[in-house]
Amino acid sequence: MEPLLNVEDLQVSFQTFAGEVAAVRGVSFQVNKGETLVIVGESGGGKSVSMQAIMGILPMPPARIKGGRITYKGEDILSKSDKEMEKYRGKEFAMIFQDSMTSLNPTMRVGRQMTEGIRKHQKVSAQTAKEIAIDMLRQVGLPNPDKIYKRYPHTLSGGQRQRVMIAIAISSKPSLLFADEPTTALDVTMQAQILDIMNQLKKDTGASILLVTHNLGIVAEMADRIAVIYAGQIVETASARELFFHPKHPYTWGLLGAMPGMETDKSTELYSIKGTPPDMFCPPIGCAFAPRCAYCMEACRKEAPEEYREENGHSTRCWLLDERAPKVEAPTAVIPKPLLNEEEVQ
Amino acid sequence: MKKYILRRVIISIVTIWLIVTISFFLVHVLPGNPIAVNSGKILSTETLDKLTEYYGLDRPLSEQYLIYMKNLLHGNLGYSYKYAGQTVNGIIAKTFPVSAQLGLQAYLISIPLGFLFGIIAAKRRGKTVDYLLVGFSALGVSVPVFIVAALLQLIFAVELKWFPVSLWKGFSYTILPTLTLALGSIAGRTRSMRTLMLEIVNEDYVKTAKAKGLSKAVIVWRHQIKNAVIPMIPMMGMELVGILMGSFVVENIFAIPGIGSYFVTSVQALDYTMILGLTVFLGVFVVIANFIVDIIYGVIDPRIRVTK
Amino acid sequence: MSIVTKKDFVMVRESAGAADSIVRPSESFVKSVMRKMRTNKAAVVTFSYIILVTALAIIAPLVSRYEFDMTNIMDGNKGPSSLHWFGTDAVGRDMWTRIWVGARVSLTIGLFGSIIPEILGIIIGGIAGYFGGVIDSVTMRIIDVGVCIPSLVYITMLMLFLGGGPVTIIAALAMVGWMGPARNVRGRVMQFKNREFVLATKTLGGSTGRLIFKNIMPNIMGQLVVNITSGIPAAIFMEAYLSFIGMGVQSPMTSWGQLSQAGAAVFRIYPYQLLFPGVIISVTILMFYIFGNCLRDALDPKLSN
Amino acid sequence: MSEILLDVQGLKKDFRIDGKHILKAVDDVSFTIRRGETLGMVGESGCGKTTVGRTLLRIYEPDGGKISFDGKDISKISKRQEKELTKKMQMIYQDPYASLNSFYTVEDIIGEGLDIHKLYETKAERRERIIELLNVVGLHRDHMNRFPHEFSGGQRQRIGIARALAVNPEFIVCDEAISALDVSIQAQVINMLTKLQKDRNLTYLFIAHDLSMVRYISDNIAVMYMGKIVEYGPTNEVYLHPMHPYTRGLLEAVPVANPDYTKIHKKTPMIGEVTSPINPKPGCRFASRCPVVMDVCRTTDPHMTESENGHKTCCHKYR
Repeated sequence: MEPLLNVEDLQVSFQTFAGEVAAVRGVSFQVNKGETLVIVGESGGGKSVSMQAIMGILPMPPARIKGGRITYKGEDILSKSDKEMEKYRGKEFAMIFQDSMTSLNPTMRVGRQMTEGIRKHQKVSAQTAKEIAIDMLRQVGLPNPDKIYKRYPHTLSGGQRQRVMIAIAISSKPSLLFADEPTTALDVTMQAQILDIMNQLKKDTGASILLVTHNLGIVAEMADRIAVIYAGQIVETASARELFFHPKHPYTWGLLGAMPGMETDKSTELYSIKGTPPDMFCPPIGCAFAPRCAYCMEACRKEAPEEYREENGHSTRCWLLDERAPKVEAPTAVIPKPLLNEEEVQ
Repeated sequence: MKKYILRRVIISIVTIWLIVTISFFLVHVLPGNPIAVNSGKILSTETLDKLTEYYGLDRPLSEQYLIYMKNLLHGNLGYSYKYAGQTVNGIIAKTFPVSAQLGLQAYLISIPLGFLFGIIAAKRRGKTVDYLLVGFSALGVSVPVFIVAALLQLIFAVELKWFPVSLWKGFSYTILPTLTLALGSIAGRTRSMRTLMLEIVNEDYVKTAKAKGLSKAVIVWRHQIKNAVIPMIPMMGMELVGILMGSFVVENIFAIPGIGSYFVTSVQALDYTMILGLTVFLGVFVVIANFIVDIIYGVIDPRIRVTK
Repeated sequence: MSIVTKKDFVMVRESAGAADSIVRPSESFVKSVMRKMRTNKAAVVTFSYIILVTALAIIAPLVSRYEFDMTNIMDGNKGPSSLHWFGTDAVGRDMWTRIWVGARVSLTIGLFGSIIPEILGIIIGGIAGYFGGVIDSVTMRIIDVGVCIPSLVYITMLMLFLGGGPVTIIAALAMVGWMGPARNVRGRVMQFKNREFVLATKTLGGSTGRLIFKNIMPNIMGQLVVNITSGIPAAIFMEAYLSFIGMGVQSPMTSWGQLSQAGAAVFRIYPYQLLFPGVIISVTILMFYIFGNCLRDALDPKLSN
Repeated sequence: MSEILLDVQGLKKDFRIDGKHILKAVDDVSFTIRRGETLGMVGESGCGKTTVGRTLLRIYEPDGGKISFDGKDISKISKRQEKELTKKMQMIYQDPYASLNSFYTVEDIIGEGLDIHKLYETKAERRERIIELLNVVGLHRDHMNRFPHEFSGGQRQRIGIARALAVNPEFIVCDEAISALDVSIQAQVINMLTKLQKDRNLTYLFIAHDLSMVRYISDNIAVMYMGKIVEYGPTNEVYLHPMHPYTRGLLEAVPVANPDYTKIHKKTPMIGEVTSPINPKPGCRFASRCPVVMDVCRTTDPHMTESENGHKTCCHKYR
């Protein structure tokens, strides 16, 4: 089956005063219909940039798409003009941003910010657009939607604003919803509410979600499939259970280990990755993770590893999977225990 | 909002009172008998005494101040020392319409042009048009108004003879002075608008608008321009002061019988009541204009309405 | 073809701290600003111009054959020549000498007319912002009202009271000009005094002096330097304006504004008498203006990298 | 059990807003920390946890209550005593970008505490101390002359730790010290903090909103809601047997990094949102969001009740 969105070898760089920075260095992934793909990684990993490149909302310049192919429903969207893309943005795919404070226009009422997209894509009257908008506000769980409709963004709380962002995004029933760290700016209880709404919407509309986050808890709660990104490259992709229970890449181990489980206490040291992510002005030769990797080999410093694919769709970019490499097991402490067996999952 | 307006009203009233008081006392503690200075003739002691009594200058300063304030509340600014028999009110009534026309014309040209140039420069950033407009605005804010006036006169009046060199006898006489006066504020506005527009392009809400699939033109109009114009509203009061000050020079050079040229001649002639009267009048005018600008700003920017 | 061979698959002993190494060269903020300014052509050109004008203002009158106030009626209104490079005025004074003497006055007014109000603003705004409370509210109310009084009023009154002249102009500029910087500095100080690095010094037991001068001030210095730089052309402009309407520097003392006023009166007959001072004022203001912009860009952390 | 190092009773801190509203940021908060232990303080933004930390370190003057440190009352002390106290009580800040002065070199940032308290005789000694501190936090002496903006977030946070350690404190407030860091870096910093605690017998007040890290590092936990502690007790007690409905909701809201967990536990997110405690009405502050609210909750303030093994909660359900 053709995936809904297919990204192949996407490369994005930024022109800066100090030279060119390669922010995304050959990212490939697919999003299938009705599934949630979560891209997980740390800041500066290139996850937001990839997403904005697909949406076509990267400011260019300074950004430049240097290569790659993006197809949506089989159509090459990178080669489309900005004008043609307007029909996709907001209609086919929509986006929820991280910071709802700055992402809403401060001098425009919530209602207007909603209806302008609705009227553009659904060609309806002002009155109908208003009805749709208020209905959307109700769907995202805002009390008194007709009052919120008339308010300005700064009079709303953070949680309310993020709901408005979601309402705007889903107002034209997109098939693919991008969410860029949608709950990072929120408190845990509010985060739980927002994630709940997103899952509910996915169920109701059958939309696919491409979610970017750094929080592995959110990954576990939302993901059908997961892509781990590091220094502008996807280093590991697998289905959610496969990735959590059988991780292959040392970076993934590090991410998993960094979250203390229920049982760990102070006497056992947390599994951590030493050092800091590479300076993207001069990424290291070879594997970008090598300088921080506890299992670094000569090979890792010489050349970037290929992707090793498995039958079940698990693919990993690491020399450790090479047949010539010594066999290394993931440290047991980092891997969460499955709570269900295969049949129960079905 | 009510509180915001009330606050502005109080500030404006205090300001006006301060302007009047400061000006009054500074003028009245100046050394020398203003009548002697102003008449230009050598007067007999008797006449001088009579005139001093006539103008009330023999009374204590505090009493003079009270009288002045009382007159002021009735809108009476007193008599000129220099132009015998003429009231300051009379001179303002005669000259202000001229200045108002000149200022208004300059204002009406500079607002749309400034915004337009700023938007064009920002949209064509790094292109030739941008460089030209940036160069123009840099020059516009650097070249003093009297040089601009002299150049325009030399080129369009003396050499090309398209417009009259000076005086104020009809619409064609107004064109060069209006242009001179407008140039500085067009340049300043172009610059601010360009900067603001370029800042706003990087705002997240512009990305949101783009993500909604809105067309470029809609994003620029609906999301960028309004947000760029709002912070420029409070500057309009400042600009008014700039135009006012520019008009002193321009009216002088083009020999226009406006309030500015009277002000300059009064200063040069040390006509104290005139200076005081005109200063108070212009000061109050600016304060009221600023008050109106503030209220407009409060109405247009929703963030002010709530926070203040 | 891969360059990796079998023998490359051995674990490497980690070198301590390699993961924490920093590849970029070290550079302080001040150094990086200097580097940006040095590599910016516009900044270099404008700065050279400013140095040149300042040098001429100091040297030219000293080495000139003429005194700036030496009249010679026989030589009145002569155009530029090898004897008088910029010609002479109506009473035969040498324009070249007068322009550079005028430059001394104008540049001095520019410099002090910009620095003094800024310093007043730092002191007043700094105190109001740091200590807050009643001091702050009182200061802010004064400024609220003060900025509403058009500068025109202060300046006219002060000129009448003290008489025209460089000192008066600077005094007038200081009277009007401190309020904007004070408000600005107050805002910055209030913003910085609750920044975590200032709190950190406070929790280390640092004195108020240390907090203000070592922590807060360096952080707002950049902005102040930019303000002063952009204040200089504004002050020069103001001098030219005041002298032009007869409220500024009075003859025989001279300044660029005074020269322009004299030139404007006769410019249809002797255009050079307005041209020389006019061009030099305009170019100088433009150069300061561009230099100020370069400086602001260099100091803007958003534009680095 | 070791002695009590910090004893806070009835701490209050109000802020005035617009001159007439009172924000009761910290309202009658009491807790104790024993030497060498960690108290984790959790709650959502605006609950007053940062204010508690800042009031302890005299960034804010307390409006009421008593703070005893090492047996001495420190709520009312002179400026000089306050300065002495800064050697014993330190803070690690949240934002690794805002917490270091960008005009200082790393050497001067770490050395600032040494300078203030004159903790060295010669320049060479100062240098030595700084190099030693850099080593403690895993940085190299070559880093000494660099400026903060050249470091990554995690490295900056370690510089902040070194700065706090410079004066040899006994007690450190970690104010959201890891919240702004990337996941992998958080673990680094946490490991460093636990190691330092062991080596130097440090006492921590660990303020955070990330419940999993707090659980890992803390011996006791205090849960704050709108300026009050609503639940307080030994970490495992609180996590395994939460009593207050807010604590339960909070714990349930934390996403668990195990994809099977969500499939088993169907959760119902807590409704509503946190508001600031401005002019609070009488009654329990959680009443409007509480799933098990009773009539009494809306009228009367609940009191702290203690059950066995030091587990306390402030809820009418447990009277």
